[in-house]
Amino acid sequence: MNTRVSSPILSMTDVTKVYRSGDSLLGASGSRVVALDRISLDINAGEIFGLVGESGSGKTTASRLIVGLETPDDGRIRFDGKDIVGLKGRARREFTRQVQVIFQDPYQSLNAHLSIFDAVCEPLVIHGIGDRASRRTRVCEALETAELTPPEVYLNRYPHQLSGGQRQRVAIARAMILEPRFLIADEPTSMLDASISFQIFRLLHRLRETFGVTMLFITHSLAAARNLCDRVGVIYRGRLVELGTARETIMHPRHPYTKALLDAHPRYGGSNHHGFGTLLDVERPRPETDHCLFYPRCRLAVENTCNLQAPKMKNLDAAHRVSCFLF
Amino acid sequence: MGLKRFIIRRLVEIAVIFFVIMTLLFVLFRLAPGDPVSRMVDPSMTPEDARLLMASMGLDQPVWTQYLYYLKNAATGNLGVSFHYGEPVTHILMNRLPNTILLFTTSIIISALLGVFLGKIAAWKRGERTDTLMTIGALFCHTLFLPWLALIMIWFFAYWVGWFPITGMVSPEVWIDPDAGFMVKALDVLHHMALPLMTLVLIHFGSYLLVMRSSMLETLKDDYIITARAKGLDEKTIRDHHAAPNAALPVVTSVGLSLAFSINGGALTETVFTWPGLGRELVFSVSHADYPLAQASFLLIAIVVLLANLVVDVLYAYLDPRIRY
Amino acid sequence: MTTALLEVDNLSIGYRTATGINLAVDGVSFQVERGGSLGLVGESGCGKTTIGMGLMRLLASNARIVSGQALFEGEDLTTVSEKRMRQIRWRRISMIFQAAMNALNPVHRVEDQIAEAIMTHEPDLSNHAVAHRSKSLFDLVKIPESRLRDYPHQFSGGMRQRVIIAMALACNPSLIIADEPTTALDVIVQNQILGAIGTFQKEMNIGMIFISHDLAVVADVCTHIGVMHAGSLVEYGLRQEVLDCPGHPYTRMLVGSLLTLSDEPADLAGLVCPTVDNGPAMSGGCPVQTNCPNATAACLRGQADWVALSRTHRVRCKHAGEQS
Amino acid sequence: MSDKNISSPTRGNTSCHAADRHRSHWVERFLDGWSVYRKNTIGRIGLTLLGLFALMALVSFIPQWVSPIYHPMTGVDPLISHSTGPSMRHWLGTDYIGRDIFSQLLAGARIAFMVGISSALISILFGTSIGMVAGYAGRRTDLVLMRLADMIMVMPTLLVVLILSALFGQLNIWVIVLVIALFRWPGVARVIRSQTLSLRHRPFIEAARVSGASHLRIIFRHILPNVMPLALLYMTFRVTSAIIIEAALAFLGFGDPGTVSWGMMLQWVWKTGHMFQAPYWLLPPGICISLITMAFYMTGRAMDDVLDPRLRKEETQA
Repeated sequence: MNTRVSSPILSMTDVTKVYRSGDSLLGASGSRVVALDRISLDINAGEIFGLVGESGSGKTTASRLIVGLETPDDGRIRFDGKDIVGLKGRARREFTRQVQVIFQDPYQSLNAHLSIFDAVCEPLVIHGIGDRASRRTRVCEALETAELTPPEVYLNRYPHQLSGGQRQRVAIARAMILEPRFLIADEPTSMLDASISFQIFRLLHRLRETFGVTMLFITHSLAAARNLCDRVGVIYRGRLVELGTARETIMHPRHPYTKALLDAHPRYGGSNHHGFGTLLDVERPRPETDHCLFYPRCRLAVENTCNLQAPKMKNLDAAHRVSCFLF
Repeated sequence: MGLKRFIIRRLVEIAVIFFVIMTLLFVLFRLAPGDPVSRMVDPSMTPEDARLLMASMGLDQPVWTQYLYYLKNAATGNLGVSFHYGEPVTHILMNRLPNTILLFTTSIIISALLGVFLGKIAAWKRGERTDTLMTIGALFCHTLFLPWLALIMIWFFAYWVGWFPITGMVSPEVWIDPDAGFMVKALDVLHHMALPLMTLVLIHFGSYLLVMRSSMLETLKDDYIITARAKGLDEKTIRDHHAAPNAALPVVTSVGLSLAFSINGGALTETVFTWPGLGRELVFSVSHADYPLAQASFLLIAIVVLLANLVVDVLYAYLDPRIRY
Repeated sequence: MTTALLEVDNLSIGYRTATGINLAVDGVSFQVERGGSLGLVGESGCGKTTIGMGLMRLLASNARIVSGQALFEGEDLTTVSEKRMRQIRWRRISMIFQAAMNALNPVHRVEDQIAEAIMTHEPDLSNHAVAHRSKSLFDLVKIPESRLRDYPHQFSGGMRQRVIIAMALACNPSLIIADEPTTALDVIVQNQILGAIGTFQKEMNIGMIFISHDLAVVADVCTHIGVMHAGSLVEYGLRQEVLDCPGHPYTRMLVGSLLTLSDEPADLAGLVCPTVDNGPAMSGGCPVQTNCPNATAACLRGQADWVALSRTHRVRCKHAGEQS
Repeated sequence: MSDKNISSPTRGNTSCHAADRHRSHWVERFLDGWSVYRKNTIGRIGLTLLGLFALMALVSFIPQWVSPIYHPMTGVDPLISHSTGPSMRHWLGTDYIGRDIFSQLLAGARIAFMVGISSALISILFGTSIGMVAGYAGRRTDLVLMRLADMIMVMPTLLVVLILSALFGQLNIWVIVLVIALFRWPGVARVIRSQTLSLRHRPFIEAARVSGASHLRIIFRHILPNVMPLALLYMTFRVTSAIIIEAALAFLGFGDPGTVSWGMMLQWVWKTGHMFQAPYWLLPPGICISLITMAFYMTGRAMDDVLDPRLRKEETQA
């Protein structure tokens, strides 16, 4: 099923993003936070790529960079082979038709003052697509795509009249109305109850099957990534530590951090220790020099190696890559 | 960043703001209709004195040079000579400054403390009679028109009942009396201060009460209040030890934000009660076309407000452990 | 059965609204053994938090216990005096709050907040003894003593949760109510916190009610599971029983939507999953009825009675007997 | 209107439909808010008082139309040359040169509304646009605008107007209105800015940006409707401060000499030394100023109570 081999639709090369805080008119004395550190990855057309990481790991930053809500400090992002950093005017509008985002919080992703019709229709208005009648048809179609049926019921409602799951579906309809080729789902279910999350996963899965839309699925849940994604990348404090097919990476992880994540994953019935045990009880101090970011917490760390330089990505096989000195 | 660095940075900012205000004043001064020389030089001076004064202010020079003179003079504390008093304005104002600070700080501290205390009780008794009475009372006092209240206070307490002197800050007979000790003099000042102070407190405590009340109601919804209850603490401890300190923080902010408003009120109060402060001097000088005095008192008041703001910020940082500049 | 630490019987809690009393908790019964742990699972708004607050008598002012009793060490928590209740709070029953919550007062040092709890209930203790106890509590939850003098905002989310756990253990309670203690924490930290809670609970033989929306988490730490829906307990039993052979359609749905890690991904497209995304059930009937794939006309008429599936496992569904 | 009719999807004219729906959304929100507001005692008192004052302002033209001796400024009663108490001829008495206090009081209501509302409108306009621009643009723009706001905010407006009249002589009432407005926007701007800041990174704004919406579209279609209620709320507070500043200025003798405001009346009673002798002259203008500020303030507070739960609801649903 997952044998689509194609050229990357999106590729990030050495993308770095640093946030600075505390700017002021009288001398800047802020701190620097490296949100993304030389991230390189390719996402192939038609796949669902999962980016897995804890909060603050930079996974959301990655999505914001791709859609142009932020600009990277270094590195290149290419969509369809074309550089998309700093796109302006016409080129940017053309790009925005092809890439859309579904945000985490359905309670805040809709303007309380716009009806569902206006919210879903807005992209058409912005891009000047269709006349009033055809827009209405397209909005209805989009709502149906998001499994909000019958769509007419929803058109004149306002967000506060809908449940969280319904709002998230409206957000999906809004994102799909331009028929994008690439969809970013940024933790679309972390605010929703379990059964509704499940339905949203199923909807995303169906969108890929039906429309062939490529997806970047951002999540903190290994289980969600395992069940929805074709390939996953694991990100830790802004660096990509492991990359491979969902099955290999999650079921047979290599990087100590991925193993720690798997150790921590709740498993009912049995004990939750699967015995990788890669996490230290007491953290080591953070080295001054460039180092493997997981070094302070890593039981397997090699002194004088891991604390002195950052590991590079190594290919384990054609599909599986890991950034660790142990390999 | 340490508190010391924060204060230094703020002082630099204050200096910058002050510089901007000075420059604006200068620009307005030049823009205003009429002859700038006549505005700075007392017409009753002898021609010789007037020429000397003009030279010292650079008024016979081109605009840019005048501006530089103006800055230099301001830096050395030379802001001209008052027409009315015939003295350098800095002398006069340095005399007035302590009076203003005395009335201003006392009134702010008393009204903030009163507001916090009553607001706490009002919020705690939310919806009860006490709360309703306090809220409406606070709203009422807060919206009274200050000069009018001052007149009514004088009319009632000074004229009708006769408890307090009508105007001024001191009674000459007390201060001339060589036998009067410090206590007697202090009591005399207090006696004079009672009415203006009461007026200011009446006007200001209401808004602090309302801020404290709503902030306290907000705080009571906070999670750590549930923790405190779950810990089995009694209600009084929860109110005074857990809710009130947090709820009082916005009051500090509100004191800072209302400083400009308070100084307006201060000027009005000083004028009505003829309290010899900066505000009264400003009003007085404007109505007597004494521009050097008006300008200097305005600048001095601006400095007082800016510094008071800094004090409030530092106080806030001291009270809220989450803020360490 | 009489050895239970806490016995809740037919507890109902209602909120006053403009239209009358709105039951948030409707006739809930369960027991917690000394040293046992009960997980209450349900989706947001199902009344699970209200139960915890109700047992502590910390309900919002517009809510009150309508009926039922909660026998805790021989005392009925629903009727004891407010004064007695204050003594019970924290000394006998303490709470662990949601990690994302501001459960610690931001303007006091954590040391003082822990000491306050101890001193309220053991006023005779010397300052020295209190300080000593605080230190040993910090040792227990593996935070360096030096951090006792810090303010809450200086701790990370996981550390703050450890402080709250330390505080919950301060007076050696016999029951702990943990309300979503790991929500909003990252997986690794969540795992550590769950481990810590589980260890203390077992070692100190403390009874625990663990409230969570996440079945996977509850399954990790609890010996018993109670499933709640719309204010009612719909299934109650030992962990294995509830997870391995769920009797109630709602529980089946919850278990079914639990994504697991396995070599083959779940068949997302194939799995049938009843929607629970819609409005409230009709009054009077089974609370699940509008979303239930098995609902019949009978389900509209009044709530089902309990059906015992085993000695420890019971389900509240009219069709419970019909399923295998 | 057609809002409830959600089950009739086949409406002929969608454009007209969209317009209807849009209006009815705001109407609905208004009615919604009104139904909460009506239950608020403070709000009801405030609105009633405002109604009374509005009535006063409206009828203020009548006395001078009845007889020129009732003209608030120039109408001197030929029979009276000093301050007299209330009588049938002069309901509230006359001032020291025989002008009718009651008609002055009515005229004062007109001036108060005029000063308050026009100055509040201007400062809200400034404050809202500057606040939105600062909050949305961020970075340097924000920093510069907010420093400017801070600077103006610490300036005591009354004293600024005083120093201006020291320079420029007596100020026209409209100049006073403008100056008050120019010095009272920073508070509004700060509030609107922080609201905009909290909106700026809301997903619905970012979704619009991702869809390629222009900055103007985002500001007007997405941010403005969300900050509007707050701006309206602040308007009531600005009205009160404008009225107070104008009155204080007039009281000190620096008002527009061509207008009869309540502050002016107080100045006359104070400066002519009638305050101990003529309570009928001292009390009405002071009560009026206090009451009208109280009325606006109460209206604002009640609006705050209406808006607050809703704003908070939107906040806490996260």
